Order: sequence, then structure tokens, then C-alpha cells
Amino acid sequence: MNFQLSEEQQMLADSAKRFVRDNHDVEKHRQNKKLMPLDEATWGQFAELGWLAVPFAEEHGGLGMGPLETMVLLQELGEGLIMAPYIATVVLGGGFLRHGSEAQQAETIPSLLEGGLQLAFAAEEYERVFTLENTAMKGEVQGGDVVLNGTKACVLNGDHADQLIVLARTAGQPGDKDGLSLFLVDANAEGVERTPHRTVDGRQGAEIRFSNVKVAEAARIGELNQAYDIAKSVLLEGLLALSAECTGSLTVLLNDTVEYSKTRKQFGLPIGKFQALQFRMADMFIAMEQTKSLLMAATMKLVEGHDDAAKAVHAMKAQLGRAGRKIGQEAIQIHGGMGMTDELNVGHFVKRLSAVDGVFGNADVHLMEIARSA
Amino acid sequence: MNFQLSEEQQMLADSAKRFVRDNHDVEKHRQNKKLMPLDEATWGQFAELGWLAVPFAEEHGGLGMGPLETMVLLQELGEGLIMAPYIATVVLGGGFLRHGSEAQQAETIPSLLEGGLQLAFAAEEYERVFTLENTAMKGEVQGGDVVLNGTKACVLNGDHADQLIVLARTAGQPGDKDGLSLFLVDANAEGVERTPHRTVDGRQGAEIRFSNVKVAEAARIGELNQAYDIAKSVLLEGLLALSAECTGSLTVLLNDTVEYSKTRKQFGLPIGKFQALQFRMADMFIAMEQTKSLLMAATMKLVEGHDDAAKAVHAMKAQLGRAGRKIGQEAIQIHGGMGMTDELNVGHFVKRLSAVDGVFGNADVHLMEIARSA
Amino acid sequence: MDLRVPEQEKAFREEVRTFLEESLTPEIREAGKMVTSVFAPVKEAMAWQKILNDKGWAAPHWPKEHGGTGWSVTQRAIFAEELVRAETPPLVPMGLHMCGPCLIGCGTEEQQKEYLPKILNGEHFWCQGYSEPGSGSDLASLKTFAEKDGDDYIINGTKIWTTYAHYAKKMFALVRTNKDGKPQQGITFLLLDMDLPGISIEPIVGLDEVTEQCQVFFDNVRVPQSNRVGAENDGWTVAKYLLTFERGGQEYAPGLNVQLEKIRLMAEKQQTVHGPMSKDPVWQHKFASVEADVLALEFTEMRIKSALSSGKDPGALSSMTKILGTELLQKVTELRIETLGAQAAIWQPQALVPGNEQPVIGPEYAVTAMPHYLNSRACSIYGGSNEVQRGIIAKAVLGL
Amino acid sequence: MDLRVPEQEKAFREEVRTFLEESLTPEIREAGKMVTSVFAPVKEAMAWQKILNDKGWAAPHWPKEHGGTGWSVTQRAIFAEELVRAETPPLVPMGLHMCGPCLIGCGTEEQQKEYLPKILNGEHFWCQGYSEPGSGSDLASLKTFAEKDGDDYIINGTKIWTTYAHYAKKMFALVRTNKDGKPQQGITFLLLDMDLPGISIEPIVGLDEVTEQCQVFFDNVRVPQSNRVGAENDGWTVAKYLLTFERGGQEYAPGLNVQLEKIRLMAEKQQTVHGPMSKDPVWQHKFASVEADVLALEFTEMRIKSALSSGKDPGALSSMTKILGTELLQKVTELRIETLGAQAAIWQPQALVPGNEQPVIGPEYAVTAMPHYLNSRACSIYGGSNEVQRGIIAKAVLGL
Repeated sequence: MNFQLSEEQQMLADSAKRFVRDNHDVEKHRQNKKLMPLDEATWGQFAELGWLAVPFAEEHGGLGMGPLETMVLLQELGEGLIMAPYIATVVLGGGFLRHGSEAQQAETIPSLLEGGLQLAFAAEEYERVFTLENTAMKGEVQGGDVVLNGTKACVLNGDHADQLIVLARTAGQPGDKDGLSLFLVDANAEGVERTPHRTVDGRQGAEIRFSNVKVAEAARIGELNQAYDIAKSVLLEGLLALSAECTGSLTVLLNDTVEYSKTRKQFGLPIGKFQALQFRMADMFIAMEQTKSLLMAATMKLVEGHDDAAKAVHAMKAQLGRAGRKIGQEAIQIHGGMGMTDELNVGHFVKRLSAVDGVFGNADVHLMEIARSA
Repeated sequence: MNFQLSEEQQMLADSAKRFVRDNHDVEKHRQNKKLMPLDEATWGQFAELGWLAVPFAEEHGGLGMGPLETMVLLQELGEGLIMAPYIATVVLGGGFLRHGSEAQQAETIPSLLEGGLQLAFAAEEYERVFTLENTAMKGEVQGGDVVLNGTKACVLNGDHADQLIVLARTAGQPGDKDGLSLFLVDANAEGVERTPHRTVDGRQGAEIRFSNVKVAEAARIGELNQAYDIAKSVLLEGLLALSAECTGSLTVLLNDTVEYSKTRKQFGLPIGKFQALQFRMADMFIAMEQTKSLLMAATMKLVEGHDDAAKAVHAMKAQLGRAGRKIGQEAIQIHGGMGMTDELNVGHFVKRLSAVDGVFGNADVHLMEIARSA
Repeated sequence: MDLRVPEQEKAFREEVRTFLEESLTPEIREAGKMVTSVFAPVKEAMAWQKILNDKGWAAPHWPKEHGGTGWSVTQRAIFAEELVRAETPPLVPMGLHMCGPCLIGCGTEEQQKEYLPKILNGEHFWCQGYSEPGSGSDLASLKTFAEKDGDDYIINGTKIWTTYAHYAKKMFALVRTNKDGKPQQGITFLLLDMDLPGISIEPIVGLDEVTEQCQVFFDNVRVPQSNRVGAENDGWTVAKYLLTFERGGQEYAPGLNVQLEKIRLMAEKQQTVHGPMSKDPVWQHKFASVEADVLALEFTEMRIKSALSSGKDPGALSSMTKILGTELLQKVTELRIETLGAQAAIWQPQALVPGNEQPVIGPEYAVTAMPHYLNSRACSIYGGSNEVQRGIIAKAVLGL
Repeated sequence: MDLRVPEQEKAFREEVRTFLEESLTPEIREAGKMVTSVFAPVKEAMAWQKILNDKGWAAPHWPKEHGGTGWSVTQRAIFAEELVRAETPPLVPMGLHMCGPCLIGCGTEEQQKEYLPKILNGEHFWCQGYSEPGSGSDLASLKTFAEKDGDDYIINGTKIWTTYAHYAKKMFALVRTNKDGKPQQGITFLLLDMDLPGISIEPIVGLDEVTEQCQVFFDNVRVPQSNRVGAENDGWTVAKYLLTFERGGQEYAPGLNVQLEKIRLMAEKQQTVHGPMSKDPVWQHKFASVEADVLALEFTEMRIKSALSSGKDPGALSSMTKILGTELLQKVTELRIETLGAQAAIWQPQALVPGNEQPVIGPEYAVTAMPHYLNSRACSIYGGSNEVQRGIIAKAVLGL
């Protein structure tokens, strides 16, 4: 048992810390939020710093690292609320590419590593509670091809993406793990229609409609109807990445709240001297430490392939929803009116946490997944 | 809309208040708890005061009152933690007798009113989450008779009872509302074997085994296989009565805690001056007021026959579990070590609330009943 | 004890419903459905106030001689409930519910004649100048100073969280006129025009990217002493009069019931692998738990109304309904975003602007969910934070 | 960062397991399974201590020269976990975990030689005289006074919440020897015999009808000054030494995991109309929520152990594990009574007494549920109430 970062991991953390120090600024964040286009400059820096290469194999030009390093990197970036589509393109996108064909890899990875290719995982659907097996969007098998029809919702990075990883039902009914297939689809293919939208945390999502989009066998990732295991394993990494990033964000919310309470005076005293607030901040601290513990638990278990790794990841995502809600709500309440404005860190971090709880299943969904993984 | 007690109701409340003033004493309660036999003296006083007659029709010698008056009476008695088996005999027992045959009524009610007859509702079963339709104990129809076999658990007042009202499944499967039947069975009939036990709140319950107990048609209450509606309507009154009594108990827990916090000093101040405790006691107060509100809501809706009456009663029982837990746990915590002893009111009231949550379905069961009544 | 509804109350409810049915325009209805705050869009709220005022119903809680309706406590409650059930946009409260009552209780006859009719017809749009950057829950510590100069006061300082200051024609404000003595003393209640020289307004953008609040700066702003309400240094009494006027506080349960019904309908549309979410036991359990709380609050509010009707003063119990009402509203908005999952993260505030032609992305019922969740975080902060309210219960009710 | 378990740790765990398998008697096992408190029945706990002491494992946390094992932090944790997993009765802590460490840190060589071996072999059964009726969380306000008289102290006053005083041969106590100055000063740490003239003991019956605690009265009790540990008036330092000695605090997660597994098995036996409760989504949701909390705590405790192993002082973090551990235990005992419904109300404390021949009414696994629920309410009160712990976090960790 060892909770120390390796030298390599520490270097990664340090470089991310520097990046955040130089780039995070509430004012700038507020401006960035209004932009729908991708922040190419930041993405270019990510490429230069080697961060896009983190989870790729060395033979593909990657750094051959894994979820532990992703965790280290994203926790730091989360402290700066950096809005780059790292999880969509590198963690989820890169994760699926690992299961792709050699041709798919050759076509995408080099460009991705240079910062020239964006990806998105098209999984959620409107009016369907997210779990992989609840996927309903149809892929009709026609000979060697599959024809996609339907709509994917809330696709993170969906409008910037050059290639989409589409999860579709090619057999069976919602609820069946069998019958799911994954496809790497050109985002500009005929029949693909994208409607971009902002998300509450200032990022970008898209509704993507598929109208008779014909996909050849070569575009498939994994076996026909047998994509569940691949999707699950990549999803778990994505959930961990989201959790790592938001754990960083929680730290900031806690620290900012504690610091604010030391300076804000009411009734002649800093509000941090009032016992009721002290106890609530102690509980925020405890919730944050528990979150950090689950993040380490889940990440190490996944990396080392423990039997209960999936369960731990679901526990982490559930904890993120619960602790995010608790810490976020308290942070606003203790900041008072200032917490309700666009001016301080607190509101922006809270919006990020509010968005993330709903992504790929909220706390309730993941608590039930814990029960099912038992 | 009117929340005032009528003159008659006020008189009932006053007499109960006097009774509690004269009879409640922690020391006495601690002694009583050790006794398994029925406290005949108290029961005799109940009869003399006319309380046993409250819900019976005037033509049966009753007072022709209903759940509102039961509520008024029991709320007061709950403040004194009076341990008489009123709910088992008068509210539930009396409730079922209302649906009994004339012969059953003639045989039981006069004696009950005099204090000479005890009843018990044998409904719960081991290892079965309580809802009426989850009843599994078999009643086999043999011609006009029914033969009972099986075990009823945690029968309140089960050992003192002269007659048992037994809920059995004469057809169908657990989960079916159809197929339930009710029987008025002599507690000393052949094949009835009772094992009395204390309950955590110092009252008495019993395990009752039925071995080939033959019950004639004349002993049935209501139609064969169609007892659900009767059982449900009487159960709702029983739940309200339990709730009324415990609402009275909650009042005492809150008041005692607040008063204790004014005298107990730590770090040079009465603990009631510490803001964190003040806020928690404010929350206890709010929970108690919400409980009172639901009690009135549910009782009035039931009496007046509103469509959502059952839903309101389930909400009340759920609230009793939740508020009882919250207020009870806080009462102990704020009392500190003294709250953990047998010496003060607080422990005894908390044990009563802990017992009652589990009786006839706990808060979770009743929250799901709310959903089902929608 | 009974819940039976007398015939005349039923008839009154019918009358209100018929009126609402007939008089609500499609624009006002639409705006009402899209409201995600206690503050409705100004244009539609004022249009609705005009319609109500034409009927004589803009301020039922005012005394009849000043333009009230003379209704009983129950009638007023029925009216309020029906407005909520019909999802009308809430009327802007600063004139009707804040300044008006203070003038009724403490204004001169002249002030009442000048201002009250214009509050009713909306000609004067008011804002409230109470909070300051340094004094939120601790209002008595306010510092904005009004110095006497001949017949005038000269005001310097700043007010914050001034709702709709950027739309307002008038402000009623608490200012310090004496720096000695207890903080509550030495405060004066003043009325002033928002276009006076020396006033500048800085809008504050909220979490939901909407500007409801402003900060207002006073740089040697000159106000005649005749604009004072009540005696000098006695403004705290004037402001407190509101508590006497609106005893029992607001009713939250009717609005919560409307929200719950909406959420139930949404849950019916969300599919899990076992069928609609509305049939999912975990969702049902959560929903039922909130339903039970709201039913309890409904009766807590009824008990307070009943006390009021029989002339009793519920006193500090309004602190309880404020806590319950606001925290349940927060829980309900949270339940809504939980019901919607990722769909709640789609951010399209432009779709909330009345009269917009923006096509909605995703289910239409999801559009208000996140803005409402975020906006509702404020309601445990303003109007006396819930910390202040818990303190009041501890002290005034429990005697701690 | 990794969780891999080195071979030698695996081997050590195996060694402990084998030992437990071989040395636990049926009586001790049975008593362990029936424990509903942090304090096990005395007879079985002491029998178990004897077995452990024969093996040299009664006090692994003591320095080797005093009878400790010389194990690493990890080994000690493995050992503690295995004891919990095997549901052995917890050893009575007053000697081994409280008095012993104080003597090791602050006692004279003579005192160490006299007392430590008898703590290990159980010959001296100790109780702790700290709390008084007026000083619970505020321990420094204690009033029991020891007046110097020749070579002796004469003690007057009373101690309360003295666990197992009615079984004890010895008490270690904090008494006031100086009434001036700060409350923490003027306190002295004394050892005394429980059969001294002037000592009387009044047992306190608990909520669960068990007598764990007592009140102890001192009426001119004479104790030689040589029974003092540390300097006069410096008892606070002696008592505080314990914090240094047992840095990082207790581990709760292993015990919580055992409890959770038991509850899961119980839920499998309870039938709802849709099948076993363990498959009921509402139950699953609740259970999973606690499971996630316990998993988090397990790793929080690991992080603390890891800090300890590398020589760091986790400091105030032990306040966090105390809060989490005790409140999760309370939640778990609550979940258990919720799982059992009315069956949990059957009250048969006589069935918990080791060696009883009482037939159990209802499911056997239900017998401990309610006593444990009730008893566990104490754990957020004693050992520094959770209010005190939250205060420590606010001040020492957050700097408030």
C-alpha cells in the first residue's frame, strides 16, 4: 500500500499546477464561457506539454501512462476549471481508439497527439436515464453495413469533434447488454446533423441526429452486438477522469469558502467564528477527504484490476454527485449573495459540479450500479 | 378549515392531561417496564374514565367518537408514555369489531367497555416486510371452516389478549390483495401457543403459533378472501393512533432537551447557548411541528373521507419514523451521557419511538405506500 | 376540527378561476410558465399587475381604503393559491408588498395619497435599498449616510442586492442619520428618485447569467426631508412594520405542489430499463419523501392561517415556514435536475426570455430546470438568511 | 501509488488467521458475535486477553521492551483487522490502551515494572476516572480534589461514566491538586486501588438495560503520593501523552464491513412482495450509499496509516475518523433495525449474556440489533464528543 506519487507523476502534477497558476482567472473563465469555438491555443499548449499523449501506448507515440496519471493531471486542471475537451478526446476518445482497428488507430492517433483531431462519445439519449444497456438508438444491420437512425443528446464536445464514437443498438431491447455496437463515424458524414449548445458549466455539447447514416464494417470498434464490455471499461475510465477533475474543483470550493469566512464579518465577527458555520465547514472538509479517498481507491483498483474495481468507480461517481451537491450548496450559502454572482470562483465551480453529476448517470444511477456490481 | 378542538374534545384532552400529570413518573415507568402482566389498575381507570368507549357506537354503549378524539386522547397519553394496550384493544380491536357480526359484537364489546376483555391484532410475520398483502400465513378452507397453521410475530398485547384478530391468507400468494381473511379467534383455543416477550419500549408482545387451529365461519370478520379493505381501513386508524401517541412523546423529548440545554454547562456556558446546538434544536422544533401538521392532516382527511386520506396516513407514519429518529437521536446527543441512561425521560421516549417505527411497516415501507396510493 | 370548505369559499374560488381563465393573455401565461425565480420578467409581470389592478385585485392584503379588497384571510389565501396554480408570473413585490405596507403603516396622509395609487397602477416601479456590501444578515450595521443640509439629506454610500434597480423609478431606503448609540437606532427610512444626480447603478450578473440585482452608488445625492417616512432615526420601526403587516409570512406549499406535479409528469417521460422513471422505486421513494414534507408544510401553513383568522399572532412561526418553504423549494429544484440527468445541463437561457423565437434543444420541460435550481439557492440567503431564521426560532420560540 | 500487498504481509495475515482459528474457544467466539458495545463482556474479554498474552500479542502497540510485538504500522493494522473480521470480543481498553501507554510515557521505571506486566496478564483490571458530572466534553473543568496530607493525597469528589468500575481493581484518575490558574493546570494523574476505604460505586443502568458505566464517589480517600504519575499539577500532560502514543486514532472500516456483510445476509432473508429485501431497489440504494461511505473511510484510514508509516503525524485527522467511524456505525446499526422492521423491537437482553440457555424469540440474528443501535448512540458522545471533534477540525485543520 503506497499513496506516494512517483517521480514521473509528480512532474506531471507540477506542470499542471504551473499551467493552472498561469492560466486560471475567473474573469478569463467568464469570457471563455461565452465562446462556443474550441480554445485552440489552450489545446495547442496541451499538445506541446505532452498531455494529449498521456494514455496512449508508446508504439503509437504516447507516453504509455494510465488512469493514475490521468487522475494526477486532471485533479490539478480541475483546480483551475480549465475547459479543454480533454476527457472527450483523450480519455474517452483515446480509450475507444485503444480498442479500434490498426487502421482506425493509424488514421486518428497521430493527428490527435498533435492537437489536430477532436473526438466525442455519443452515448446519451433524450428521455432515457443513462446506463449503457439502456441505449435505444437503432443501428440496422444491412449486409456488412449498419445504418444509423436516431438522436444522441448532450454529446460533450460533440460539435468540435471530427470523429464521433457512436453507441448504438444493433440487436435486442433497451436493458440488454447484448446487442450494443460501437462505431467510429466521421462527424461530417452525410446524414449527420449537429446542433451545438452550451452546457451550464460553460462548455459545449451537441445534439446529434443520424438520418440513414451508413457505416461500413471497417468503422466498427469491437465485435457487432458485443460492445458492452469495451464501452463499460472505457466509460469507467471516463468516470474516473471526470471525478478526478471535479475533486480538484471541490478543493478550491472548500478553500475559497473557508478563506471567505475568515474575512466576511457579520454581527461584529468573521462568520467563520460562528459555531454552526464552523461545523458545516468541518463537514465539507470531511466530505472532501472522503471524496479524495474514493478517487484513490477507485483509480488504484481499476489500474490493478481488482475484482471490485467497477464497484469502486461507481461509488466514486455517486460520491462526486453527493459531495459535489453538499459542498457546492454550502459554498454558496456561506458566501451569501456573493456566491450567487458570476463574479467569484464559487458560482463557476458549482455549475461545473452541477453539470457533471448528470453526465453518464447521476449519483442515484451509480448507487444502483454499486448494488448491481455486488 | 378549523383546527380548534370542540368542547367535548377539549374535555377529553383535559382529563388525559390530568391523568398523565398524576400518573407519569420516570421511576414508576422503569418499574412498570419490568412487569410483564397487564397493569390492571390503570386499565380499570381507563374504563372508568370512559376512554375505552371512545370509538364505539352509542348503541353498543360507546361514545360514538372517532379518530379525531382518539388522536386528542392519545397525544396526551403519549406525553406520559402511558403503557396501556389501548391501541391493540380499543383502536385496532374495536375497529375490527365494528366490522364483526352482531354476535361477535354482542359477545365482546360489553366486556371490553368494562375493561374485562383484551384484544390483539395478529398481523406481522417473521422475515416478512410488513404490508397487508405480504401476509403469508395459511388458512386452509375446509368446508365452512378454516384451519390456521403458521406463526404470527411481534403481536402487540398478544399475551394479554383474550381474543385475537388473525389475518391469514386463504387464497392466492403474498402480494395479492385478494385472498386475505380475518378471524376472531379465542386466544386460548386449542392449537394456539403463545410465547410472550418484552418489546424495547417496555411493553409486551408475543409470538403466536397456530397448529391446526380450526375456525368456524361464525368467527370470520368480513367476507372470505375479501378482508383487505377492512384490514386496510382499520390499520389506517391504528397507524394514526400510534402516530398521535408518539407525537405527544416527541413534544416531551423536544421540551426536555431544550430545558436540559439551558441548565447543563460546558466551557462556562449553558450548552443551549452554542449556536450549533441552537440550530439543531430549531430543526427538531421544525420537525415536530411538521409532524403535528401531518397528524392533523391525516386524521381530518380520514374522518372526512378525502380521496387522499390513505396517502396522508402513510405520510404520517413515514414522518413518525423520520422525525422520531431525528428528534430522538438529537435528544440523546444533546443530553450527552445522561441521555444514555435509564434514569431520565429521554431514553424511555427514544425507545418507544424506536419500537414504533418498525411496527406495521417502517418509514420506508410507508413512503412506498405513498407512491402506490398516488 | 375540520377541513370542510364552506360554500361561499368554493364560490369565491370559482370566481377567481373564472377571472384568471378570462383575463390571462397567452404572453402572460407563457412568461409565468418560464419563471425560474421569485422575480418574474418585468414587462409581463407589470402587464399582469395592470389587469389585476383594473379588477381591483392588485393588492388584496392592503386595507380597503387604500385599494385593498377587504377579503378575509382565507379569501386572500385562496386568491394567492389560484394565482400560483395558474402559474401566473409573480407580481414584483417591492412596491406592493414592501414599500406600500410601510407607507400604509407609517407614511403621512400626503405620502399615502401620492404614492399608493401609483404603486397599484405600476406607474412607480420601486426598488428596495436595504442591504449593503458590509451588512447582509446583519442589516443594522448599515453605513450609507444621510447628512442633513437645510431641508435636504445628502446621501453617500452604496446599496447592494437591489433587485431590479436598473428598472426602478423609485427607491425606498434605509440610511444612517446618526452614528451614535445602538446600531438599530439612528436609521432613517427615505424615499428617493432613481434618476437623481449622483446615483449610479451597476448591474450584477447572477449564476443563471440573468441580471436581477444591482449595486447602487450614492455620491452626494440630495433628497428632501419631506421624503422621509416616520421620524428621523426611527426607520427601523418603519421597516419592522412590514412584519406586523404581513404576519404569518408567505405560503410556499401551493407553489411546491405545482412543481411536484410537473416533476411527476417529467418522470413519466424518462425511460429506465424497467420502464418509466415514475415507476422506479428509488425515484418514487425520493419523490414521496418530498411529497410528505410538502403536505406537512401545507398544513403547517393552514395552522398559521387559522391562527391569523382567529386574530392570533403566529409570531416567530413565519421563520419556520421561511426555512421549510425555501429549503423544500431547493430540494424540489434538485429533484427536478436529478430526474432529468444530463438533459438538465443543456444551457439555453435565451429560451427563457419571453417572446423569444429560439428553438428549444432537448425536451422543452427541461429548459427551466437548471436555472431554477441555481436561482433557488438564493432564497435561503435573502429575506433574512436561514441562519438568521434558525436563530430566531432558537431564541424567540425555544427561549435559548 | 499502489495497493499491492507484499508477500511478507500476506504471510503475516495468514499467520494471524491461523492463530485465531486455532486459539479462539467456542465461548469466546460466541461472546464476540453477541457484542453490542465497544465494551465486551468482561469474563470472555479477559479470557481472550489471556490467550493473546500467552502468545505475546496482547499489546502490539506497546514498545517491545514493555511487552509489545515490535510490529510495523501495517502489521498492527492487519492484526487489528483480523481480530475484527473474526468477531473476537474487543479487549477491554482501559489498561491496555489507556493506562498502559500513560505509564510507558510518563511513569517511573518502578511504576512500569509494577503495573505493566499486570495490565498485560489481566491481573489488574483498570478503570478510568476522568469525567465528572459537571465536566463531560469540558474535561479540564474537573473538580474532584486531592489535598496533600503528609505523604498522601486525600481525595474528595466524584467521577462518572467510569466504565466497568464495578469490576475494577485499580483506577487511574485525573484529580485537581491546585485550584488556581488555567483549568488545564493544577490537575494530577493518580493511580489508586478500588477497594480503598471511602470509595463507593453506584452502577448506572444504560438504555440497553446493561450496566457498563458507574459513578464513583470519593469520601476522604487516602492515596500515597508515590501513586502519582508525572509531576504534581502536570496530569494533563500525562493524559495527553495518549494522543501521541496512539496517533491516527482507531480504525473503524474493518468493523463496519463486518456489520454490512451481516446486514446483507439479513436482507436476503426478509421477504417483500417482490422477493428478498436484498433485491429491493430502495434497500439497495440505501445500502449502497453506506457501502460507498465505508469504502471511502477504509481508504481515508489507509491514507492515515500510510502517513504514519512514513513517520508523518496525521494530527487532527483522527478527529475526522472518529466522526466518520462513529456516525457510520450509528448509520449501520440504524440500517440494521430498518432491515428488520418490527422484529427489531423484540427485547431479550438476557439472550446476549454469554453462556445463557435462553431460547431466542424470532430470528437469532435480530437479537443484537436494537441493543447495538441504542448502545451505539453513545459513541458520538464519549471519547471527545463529535461536537468537540468538529471544533478541532474547524480550528486545527481549517484555521477558523
